[in-house]
Amino acid sequence: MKPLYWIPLLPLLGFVLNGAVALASSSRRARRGEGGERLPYGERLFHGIVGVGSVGAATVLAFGALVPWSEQAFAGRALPVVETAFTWMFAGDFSVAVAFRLDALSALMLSFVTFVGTLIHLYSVGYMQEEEGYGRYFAFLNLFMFAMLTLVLGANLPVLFIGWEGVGLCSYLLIGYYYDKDFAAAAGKKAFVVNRVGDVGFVLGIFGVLALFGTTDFSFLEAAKQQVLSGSAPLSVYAVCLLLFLGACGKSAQVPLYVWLPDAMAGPTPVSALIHAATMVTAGVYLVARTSALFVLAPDALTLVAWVGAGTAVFAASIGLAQNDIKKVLAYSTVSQLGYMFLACGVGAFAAGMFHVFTHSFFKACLFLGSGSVIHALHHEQDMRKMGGLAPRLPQTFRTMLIATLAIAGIVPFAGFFSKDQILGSVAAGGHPALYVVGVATAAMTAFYMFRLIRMTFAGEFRGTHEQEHHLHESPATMTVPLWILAAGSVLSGFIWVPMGVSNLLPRFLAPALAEMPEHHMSHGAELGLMALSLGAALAGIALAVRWYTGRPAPEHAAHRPAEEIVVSPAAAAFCGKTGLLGALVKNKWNVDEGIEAGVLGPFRGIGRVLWKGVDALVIDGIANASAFLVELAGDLLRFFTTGNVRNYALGFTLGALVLVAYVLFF
Amino acid sequence: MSPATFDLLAAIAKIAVVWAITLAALLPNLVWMERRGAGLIQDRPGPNRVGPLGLFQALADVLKMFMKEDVTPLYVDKLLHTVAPAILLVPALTTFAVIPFGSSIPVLGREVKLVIADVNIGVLYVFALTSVGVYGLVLAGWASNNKYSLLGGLRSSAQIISYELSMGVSAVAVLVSAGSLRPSDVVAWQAANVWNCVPQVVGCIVFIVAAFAETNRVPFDLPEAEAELVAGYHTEYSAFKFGMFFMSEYANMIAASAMIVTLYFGGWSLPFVTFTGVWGGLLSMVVFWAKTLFFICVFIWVRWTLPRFRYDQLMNLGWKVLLPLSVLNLLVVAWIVATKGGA
Amino acid sequence: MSPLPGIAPMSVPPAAFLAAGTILFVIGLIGALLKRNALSIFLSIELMMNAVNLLFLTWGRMRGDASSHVIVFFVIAIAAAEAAVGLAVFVALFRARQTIEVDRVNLLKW
Amino acid sequence: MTGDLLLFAFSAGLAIAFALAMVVQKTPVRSVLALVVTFFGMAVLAVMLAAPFIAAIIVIVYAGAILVLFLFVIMLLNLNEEAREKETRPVQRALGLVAALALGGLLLGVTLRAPAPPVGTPSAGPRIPLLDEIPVIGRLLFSDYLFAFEAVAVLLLAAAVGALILSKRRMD
Repeated sequence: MKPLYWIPLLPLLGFVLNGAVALASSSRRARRGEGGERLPYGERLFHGIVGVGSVGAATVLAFGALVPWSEQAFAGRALPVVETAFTWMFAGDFSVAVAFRLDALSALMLSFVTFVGTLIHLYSVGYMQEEEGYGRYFAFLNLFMFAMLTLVLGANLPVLFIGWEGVGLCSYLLIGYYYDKDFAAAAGKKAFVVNRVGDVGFVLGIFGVLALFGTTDFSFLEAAKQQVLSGSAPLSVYAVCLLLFLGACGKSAQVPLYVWLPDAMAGPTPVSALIHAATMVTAGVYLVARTSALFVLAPDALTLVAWVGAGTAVFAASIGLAQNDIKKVLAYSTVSQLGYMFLACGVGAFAAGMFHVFTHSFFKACLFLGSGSVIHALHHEQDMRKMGGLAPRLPQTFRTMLIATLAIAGIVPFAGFFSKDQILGSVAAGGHPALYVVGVATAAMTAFYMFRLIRMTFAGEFRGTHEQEHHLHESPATMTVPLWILAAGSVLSGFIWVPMGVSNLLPRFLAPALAEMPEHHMSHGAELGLMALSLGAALAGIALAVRWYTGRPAPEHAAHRPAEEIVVSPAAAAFCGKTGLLGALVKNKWNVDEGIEAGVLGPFRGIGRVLWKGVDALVIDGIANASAFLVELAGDLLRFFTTGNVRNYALGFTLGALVLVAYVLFF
Repeated sequence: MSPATFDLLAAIAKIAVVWAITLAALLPNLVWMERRGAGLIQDRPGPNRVGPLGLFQALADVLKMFMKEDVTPLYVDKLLHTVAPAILLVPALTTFAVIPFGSSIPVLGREVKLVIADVNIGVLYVFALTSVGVYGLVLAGWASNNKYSLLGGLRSSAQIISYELSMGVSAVAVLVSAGSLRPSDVVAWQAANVWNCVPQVVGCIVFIVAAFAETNRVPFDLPEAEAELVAGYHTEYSAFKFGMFFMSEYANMIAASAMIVTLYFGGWSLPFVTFTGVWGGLLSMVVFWAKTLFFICVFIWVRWTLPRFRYDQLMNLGWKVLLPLSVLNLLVVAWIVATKGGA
Repeated sequence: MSPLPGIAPMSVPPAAFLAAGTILFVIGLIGALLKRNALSIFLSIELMMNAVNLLFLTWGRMRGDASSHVIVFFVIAIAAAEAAVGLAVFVALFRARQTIEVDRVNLLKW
Repeated sequence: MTGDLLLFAFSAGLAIAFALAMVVQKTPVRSVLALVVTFFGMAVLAVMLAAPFIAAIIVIVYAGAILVLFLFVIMLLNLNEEAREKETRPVQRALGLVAALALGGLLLGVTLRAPAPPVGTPSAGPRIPLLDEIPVIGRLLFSDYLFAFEAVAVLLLAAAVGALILSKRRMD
């Protein structure tokens, strides 16, 4: 078995190769004044092979490492494997090694990160082939895989943080992939800045862990399990947990730091699928699950996690109800599902949270890739009001997306049903009725907006232009094959944890890596009842969506009218009108961006203005100018010593030496 | 006899031997050799009137030099004009002080090493003298108050400084492999191991080429290029002073040959032969002077075979070919010595 | 023929060497202060440096310390660098002003 | 004993006399030559101070390279005589002479008063004794003084480049 560090190293190698070739190629094209068209076939082939190959090889390595390990784990004999590459830094008795750790949690993450990552790389080969920045895209995507794998495999918080910041950087780079478009550049910046807010918390949290346990290695979790704190730590566990959770909120787009994720859809769709749905955004959940031993020491912090999660879930779902951009719907759906995961963690069901991370990665990636396929077919049309009736034209896309939608809506026996049911079951069993109600309501909303998406996109008649209709085509195999694989995953991945003791693979596997929580057992009857309840909610949502969004007949002259004027569902519009202010707020995404602008950024601008005009211009510049003036004055007086005659200087030099020697000799 | 007196007497005797060989035997006959050699190469008789085969030609030339009127031009710097030839000649002759011209001879129960001063910085001493010799040329050129002479002086100073560098660097490689700056150690190392011209063939070639340049011999005789500079730095010299220039050229040639032999061709040693006893010592002297004579012949042969370099070619050869080659040679030698753990 | 130099006691009092070095230094200093030709000033400075070298060697000999030789080695190396740059400056100066009299080169003043 | 004293007197006297000649001499070429002789005298003094290697270096580098370079430049610029015009700064001249002599007196005081280690016991010093100079210097250069050695190497390279740039006729 190769050492673990080869797994992240391979994509890094891919990044270097792809980056070098892309750089050389783009500068050559810039010199020749070319640009705008697709790359020559040879270069595309190179980038495709290196990009997919490096990640694929990493996947093979990863499964080569984790399959034997998992076999051991199920046999109950596996201990976490920690491999130290080298010592990164040390000071006194503090030292940080670049070390990688394979345990149940990282094995689970590793499995779907590499698997989904490879599929999405493969998908990108087809999706991005018209792009001029093909090489740059694959370079960044490989770099992302490197960072994500470092994050997942890191054996201590600083190494995890490298990956954490690395994925943030790649996210920024890929959101701003269309950097010549203002909205994409702005979205990238927004993601970066909002993430920084969370990262401040994370960094302080790392320091807090260091202060509490004297180490940042994950061995501190063992200490935390035995509640061995290093005596008089100035920071409470609560504070540390809250700081870490702030970091998780930033990365995993929880209220109030979720605002960057919907905007992040400005990037290419496979990026949205990989980074902003399947892998990176789940890093926050991973962090909380990873440090679960710490969180259970601070129950109040956990409660906060639960409420933030539940609030995010319902809040984002409500926004998703009224979005018309296909990717935006999925984005809010992602935020909402991430809320579910935090909800699970918050009630102590870390395994359930990770289960949802796992299943979600499949169906959400499938959904995003499916939407990408639609967008690809429609030449970058993302507004669902201009779609419709695509089912017969894009049969593969339609079927796979339908499967994934059923999964996310929580219909038995698709994966989402099991994971969502685990979460809701844990919430109910843990005795949080309010949270449970929120969860079920969110499930109903999820089912509604997802089927709204399906109906608006695939049902009814086509509402786009005739030209678009003319060019409609199913996507190439490099795109549909990943879709089908992911759809299969959306069906199958739920069976690793089927309630009522049918299948217990996942919790048994994860148990050693997570904190132990007191288990609440429910009778099978209660469990079945709860299942029926959530299933019923989902079915109700689906039914409403199917009733409202028939899509037939298409509005008059839909092809020639701007999207804003197309009303796909008169019934929905009428309902929205009746709800009045609430409906308007939902439509405007609760005006959160505007609120932040007025409530946070405005005051900061004011403070900045005061600091600029008052402190900087007057005081600091004043000091600088005054000292400059003094120096100038002194120079004006002293410059007459500069006679311009070298011999004068030599004489002065000699006299000075004379004085010095005389001083040494006589005093 | 006290050791000090013995040492003194031995030193005087050695000086006498060396000067007898170089000044009395080699120097005058070299002129004859050169001119006869030129004749041979150019398919003409050469000097054949004075004595048998023209052997006394050198004597006649020397007499002529002494007898002619010593003309000192009007506007020269008299002091420097007079001193310059001496400055050139003295270093050429004193070089032999550190060159081992034989193994050793037992005298009165003691081994007398056949080298005048067996100092531990011998090689540096040679380089010091070579660098001082430049003054002779430069001053002769400057003191003559003649633009051709000045140009000759300028050229010689630039040329000698340039080539001394590659000469020094290739010699350093020899010193590194021998592990000493003492010429007798270098010879002893070669006698014990292998002549340096075999493993350090690059350095050897560089050194020989640079030695040609240092002695201002064709193809590096630009300082006195007759075609352009009349006669360069010695245009304004005549009679005895000119004779000194003449002598110093040949003395330099002998010294350079002796250095080449010492550093690269085993000095007085011969492969598979050990020199012991009085006769062995004398035989080693013969070997040394035979080798030296061979290189003198090479000097003469080259002079009458090759054309002169152009000035830019000269500089290019020195800085862009010889210097990098010698540095490369030094690096390789140093690397080998370092990996072998010291000589 | 003196034996290999090194451990033998000094037969000439070191003070004589020190005095000689200092006198040479002062002569160089006088030259540097009084000469007007930049080249001559430069020559005088070379003399001063070498006089200091002599002092170093004397003290090193008195202490039996080879570090002084290393320092002198460095001084000589630096003198070589200085000479190369200094002479290049003079050549450039001469090209610009047709003189290297330091009294005539005084543009750089208040 | 007396032989050494005589040798010292001769070479020191030679060095000082020609140093004076160097200062007094008006012709730059003769100044340079006088300095060459001075350096030879100093090289002999260095040999007497058990530094034959340094002596050889002084001759090779100072006399053989640096001063030849001086000569070269003098010839290149054709500097024959120092200008015979009157001293424009008599005060400066007088003051300089006085200051230099005063500094010389003081320095003599300093050097002669400096606490000297006992003469004749050179191995009493804390460092490596001067048994064989060249290996000792070599070892010191590549151990204790390695950084300085590398720095000097860089300095020489910089000087070479600088001289090249300075003496180019035009900057292009």
